[in-house]
Amino acid sequence: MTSACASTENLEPETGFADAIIWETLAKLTHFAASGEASTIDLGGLPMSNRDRAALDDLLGRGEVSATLDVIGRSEVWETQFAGVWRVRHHGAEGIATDLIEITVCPRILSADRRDAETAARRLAEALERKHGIAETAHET
Amino acid sequence: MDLLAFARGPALSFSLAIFVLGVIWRLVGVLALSPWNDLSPPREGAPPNWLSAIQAVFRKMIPHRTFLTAGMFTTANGYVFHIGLAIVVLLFVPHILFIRSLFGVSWPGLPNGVVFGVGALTAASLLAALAYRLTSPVLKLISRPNDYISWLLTFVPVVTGLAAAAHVGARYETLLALHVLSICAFLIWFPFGKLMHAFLFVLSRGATGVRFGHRGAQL
Amino acid sequence: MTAKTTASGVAYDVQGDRADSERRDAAMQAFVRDFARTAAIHMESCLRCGMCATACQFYVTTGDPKYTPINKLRPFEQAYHRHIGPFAPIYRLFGLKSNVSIEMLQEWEALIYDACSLCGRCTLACPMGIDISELIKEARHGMYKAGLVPDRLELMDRTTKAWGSPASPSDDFADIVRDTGEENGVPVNVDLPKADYVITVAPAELTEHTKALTDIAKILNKIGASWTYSTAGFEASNIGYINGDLDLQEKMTRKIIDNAVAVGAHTLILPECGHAYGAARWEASRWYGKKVPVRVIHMTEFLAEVVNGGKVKLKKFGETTSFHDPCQLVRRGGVKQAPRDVLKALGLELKEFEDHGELGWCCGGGGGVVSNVRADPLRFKAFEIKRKQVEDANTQHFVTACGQCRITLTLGAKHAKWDQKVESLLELVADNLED
Amino acid sequence: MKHDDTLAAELERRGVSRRAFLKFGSYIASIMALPPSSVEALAEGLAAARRQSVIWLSFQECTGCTESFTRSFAPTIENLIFDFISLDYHHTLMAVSGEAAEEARKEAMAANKGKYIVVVDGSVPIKDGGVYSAIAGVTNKQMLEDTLKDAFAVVAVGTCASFGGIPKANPNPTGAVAVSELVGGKPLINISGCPPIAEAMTGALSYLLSFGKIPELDHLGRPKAFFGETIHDRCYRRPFYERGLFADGFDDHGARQGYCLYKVGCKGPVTYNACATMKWNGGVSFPIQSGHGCLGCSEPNFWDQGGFYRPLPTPLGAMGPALAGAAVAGAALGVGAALSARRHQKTYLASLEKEKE
Repeated sequence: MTSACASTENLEPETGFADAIIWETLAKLTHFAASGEASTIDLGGLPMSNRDRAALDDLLGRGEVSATLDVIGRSEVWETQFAGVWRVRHHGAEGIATDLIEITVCPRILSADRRDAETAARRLAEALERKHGIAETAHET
Repeated sequence: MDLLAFARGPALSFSLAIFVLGVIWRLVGVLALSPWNDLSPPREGAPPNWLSAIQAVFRKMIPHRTFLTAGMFTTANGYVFHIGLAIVVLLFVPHILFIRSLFGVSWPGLPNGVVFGVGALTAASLLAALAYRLTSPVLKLISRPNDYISWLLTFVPVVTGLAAAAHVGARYETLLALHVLSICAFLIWFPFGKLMHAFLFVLSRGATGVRFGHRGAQL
Repeated sequence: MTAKTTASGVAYDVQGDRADSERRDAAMQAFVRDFARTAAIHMESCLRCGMCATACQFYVTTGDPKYTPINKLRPFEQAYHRHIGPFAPIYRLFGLKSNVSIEMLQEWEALIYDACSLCGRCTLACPMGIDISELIKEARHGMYKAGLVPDRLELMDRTTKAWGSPASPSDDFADIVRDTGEENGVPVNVDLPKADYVITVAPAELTEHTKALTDIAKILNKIGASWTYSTAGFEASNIGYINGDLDLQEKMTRKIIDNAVAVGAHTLILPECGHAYGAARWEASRWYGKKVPVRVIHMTEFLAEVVNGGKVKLKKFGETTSFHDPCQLVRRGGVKQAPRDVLKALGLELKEFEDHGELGWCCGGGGGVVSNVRADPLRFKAFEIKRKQVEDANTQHFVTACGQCRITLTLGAKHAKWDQKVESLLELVADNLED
Repeated sequence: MKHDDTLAAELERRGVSRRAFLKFGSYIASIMALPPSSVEALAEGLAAARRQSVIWLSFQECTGCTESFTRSFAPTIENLIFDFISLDYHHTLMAVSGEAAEEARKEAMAANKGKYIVVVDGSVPIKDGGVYSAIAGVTNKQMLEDTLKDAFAVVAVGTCASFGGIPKANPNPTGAVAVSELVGGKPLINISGCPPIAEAMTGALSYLLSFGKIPELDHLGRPKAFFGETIHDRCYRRPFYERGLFADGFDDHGARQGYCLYKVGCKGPVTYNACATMKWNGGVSFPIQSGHGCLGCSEPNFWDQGGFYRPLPTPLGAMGPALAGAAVAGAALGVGAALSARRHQKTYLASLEKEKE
């Protein structure tokens, strides 16, 4: 590897951000356990190197839940090995667009919206109608 | 960036020109005065004049012990801020780049942390020097506006430099511009005030060195 | 000649009957004339650090900041910046530096004459190497021109002009020498037309220390030298040099040099006097216009020469001594080793003061201070330093090589009711010649 | 049932859930450094907003800004914004041309009077009556003034529109000025950069849409969220700067080690932009990461700062001749002063001599 760019990649320094973020996570998690108050740490905008990010992923690990979303591009959500600590990562055109640590019961993005449910109910009814030829009104909500 | 461009551009060019003009004016103005040739025979074994002059320049770097007792603060503090200024001016990488752009020579610098530490110490030392000047009866009597102006114009670049480095007080480019402008003020004042001692000390010590060397006396 | 007081309560003497503006102008003219290259460099270089204060006996013993050496130069400095410095035309054009006022000169008279012995200790303390004492000596030229000199010094000036010496008329010189020779049983030579050595004297030798006249004669006779005293050129103390009277300085210098040349001497021996050494050894050529054709040496150098050269043998004391370094001879003259060699030859173990040699403290009487009665209180104060040094050394002898120092020290001791004898190096040698 | 023309309804019709707003909201909150608690407000605001009419005017420019803004057409989070706006006039992108295009602009202006946003890229020449750039016979200056009259807000995209940029570079032959000099009192957002970071544009527009107001701006009218900190402050090479480790060239040991580029002219310390954190091309890299110093392209007059490779602390302009001249003048003054002093001494001396006689 002789190209300047390649060697630069290799030498990306570890800045200590990962540790700092873990400390912050611990504080927020403790608070959440006591009060139930959810919070979020946004990893965007922090001048983290790829090595920092890898170190953070290593430390938090992966827990019981993981999900992939397909909403205007791909998103990944997984619970870390620490219950209540979630990673929410939205992918953009050519990389990570948003990278969050959410300390909560369940990240909001996983839950369905009732207004979407309303539309969904209508669509479901329409689907049924198409299948059975029977007009059945959806229950008013 | 406009203030910075002004500082780096016209202000710096103007003040450097004034600096050069003033320094040469003052040196030539003094050196072109008529000499008094000492025709008395030198002491037997007296060193040549040039050697006496050089010896005096170095000899005067450290005061005789007897004068140190009373002049300890002046001497020690003087050393602290002179060495501090030298380190900050000559070993801070941005300063080296500035010097390189003027003279084409450069050398390795020190890590910023070290330079900031030294800069802070220098500022403290300069404050101590001012406090001493304002409280010592001797210094109060003999000080002139020149001394206070020279002090201020030395202190301000140090402080603005530290502020710029630490990003406190204003946006970086503003602080940097103020730093450069304060140096412009320093440069403009330099030849006309006592800052000129940075050049004159060689002549002043050397002249006395020649006189004493000729007589075989110790300086 | 009148003693007056400035509005701020500073005493000063004034000579002659001239308008103040005329005095001021005369001072400025002389100031301006004096600034050659070295003086100008030094005028440019002061950092106002105050180190010189720590070197000055008048400041150290009084703690009064006005005695800070560089402060004594203020009028001189002002004249420099207004008239000579590289920015002088601008200062004058915009009136940035005012001319020196007569009041300032009056006020500075005492600082320049009473509170400076021209000892030059401040020069060694100055980190910029500014030769302050030389500048004060130059400032005296203007003060003299302005007629602002302590009356007693002016009296000596006038006496010298009239008599050729501040101590006694020239006409009496030969008699004094002969009388002393007879008194002490030493053959003396006066006014020989030709001689190898010409001996000169200072007022001390013609008043308090006449024995010195025969002491040197004894030594010269002993080595079989051809020597003489000359009425035409005997007075070496040169009050013009001290007062700032350049005309008199030139006249007195020429007198002794011309006489030595006329006598065909190869060596002119200066008396045990510090300022004589400064005036004749280092400044004579300035007035002579070329290299002085005679070797000019101090009495102490002569003693070292004969002792080190083995021309005389001395009896050994086997005792201890301390030595007061005369400023003009040692610090400003470079004659540090010679007196030490002579003391060693006398078998005197020298216990050096803590500050000695080029760092020695002045007796406090140099630069005319001892002759200027107005300065007595200040001088006695400064004497405290010397007394402490001598007491600390605690030796059997206390020797010096300058008649003026000796008088100052003796007077100081007397005033302090302190029983301390001050001995002359010349006398010790003369009294202890081995047969 | 009344036709719902909110953005939520529009996306819904295309089978996109409200998760998209939430996701987009968290994206905007992240890039604009808004508190995480504002994500829902943003999402709700956007969902409830109506499609925003945008009139895009291009003046003295190179189309780089448009390129930067529209660089990707994949259905991703970054360009969801295109679903939120109605680009009613953009002469590079629109299908129609000529009079029809100008007609479209006038129609949009009439239909959205007081509500449309004007986006400008390029500077405006005002010298000689603005003749140096005209579209359909109308000078840029005139078109800007006409369009601005009924606009809700103006967004100046790129350094040319924000500060005059390259057209304004010395000697500025066309008398180019920044949009800010011509907007009168209209709310203005400058998104500087050559080109600007697309996210900054997206963020600013989204903020405008969801909250109906202009985000917090710096003294140069730029959103603080993107222009609040210098490249240098956020640069991953900053530790090298602090430790005094620098590249002295582009192919030396320091360059290969990825040391700080300060000595080779990096303008990072005085350049306010988000390149170091947002990076370019979807977070792949940014100039410094690619081994080149920052040019300072998001700052006013960046073209005239003495050269891209000139280190920041060096003086601008040539010093040599000025200093040589000063030295000669100084020597002349010195000699003059000394001669005058000598003459002064002589005349004094003469008067002294006279006195003696």
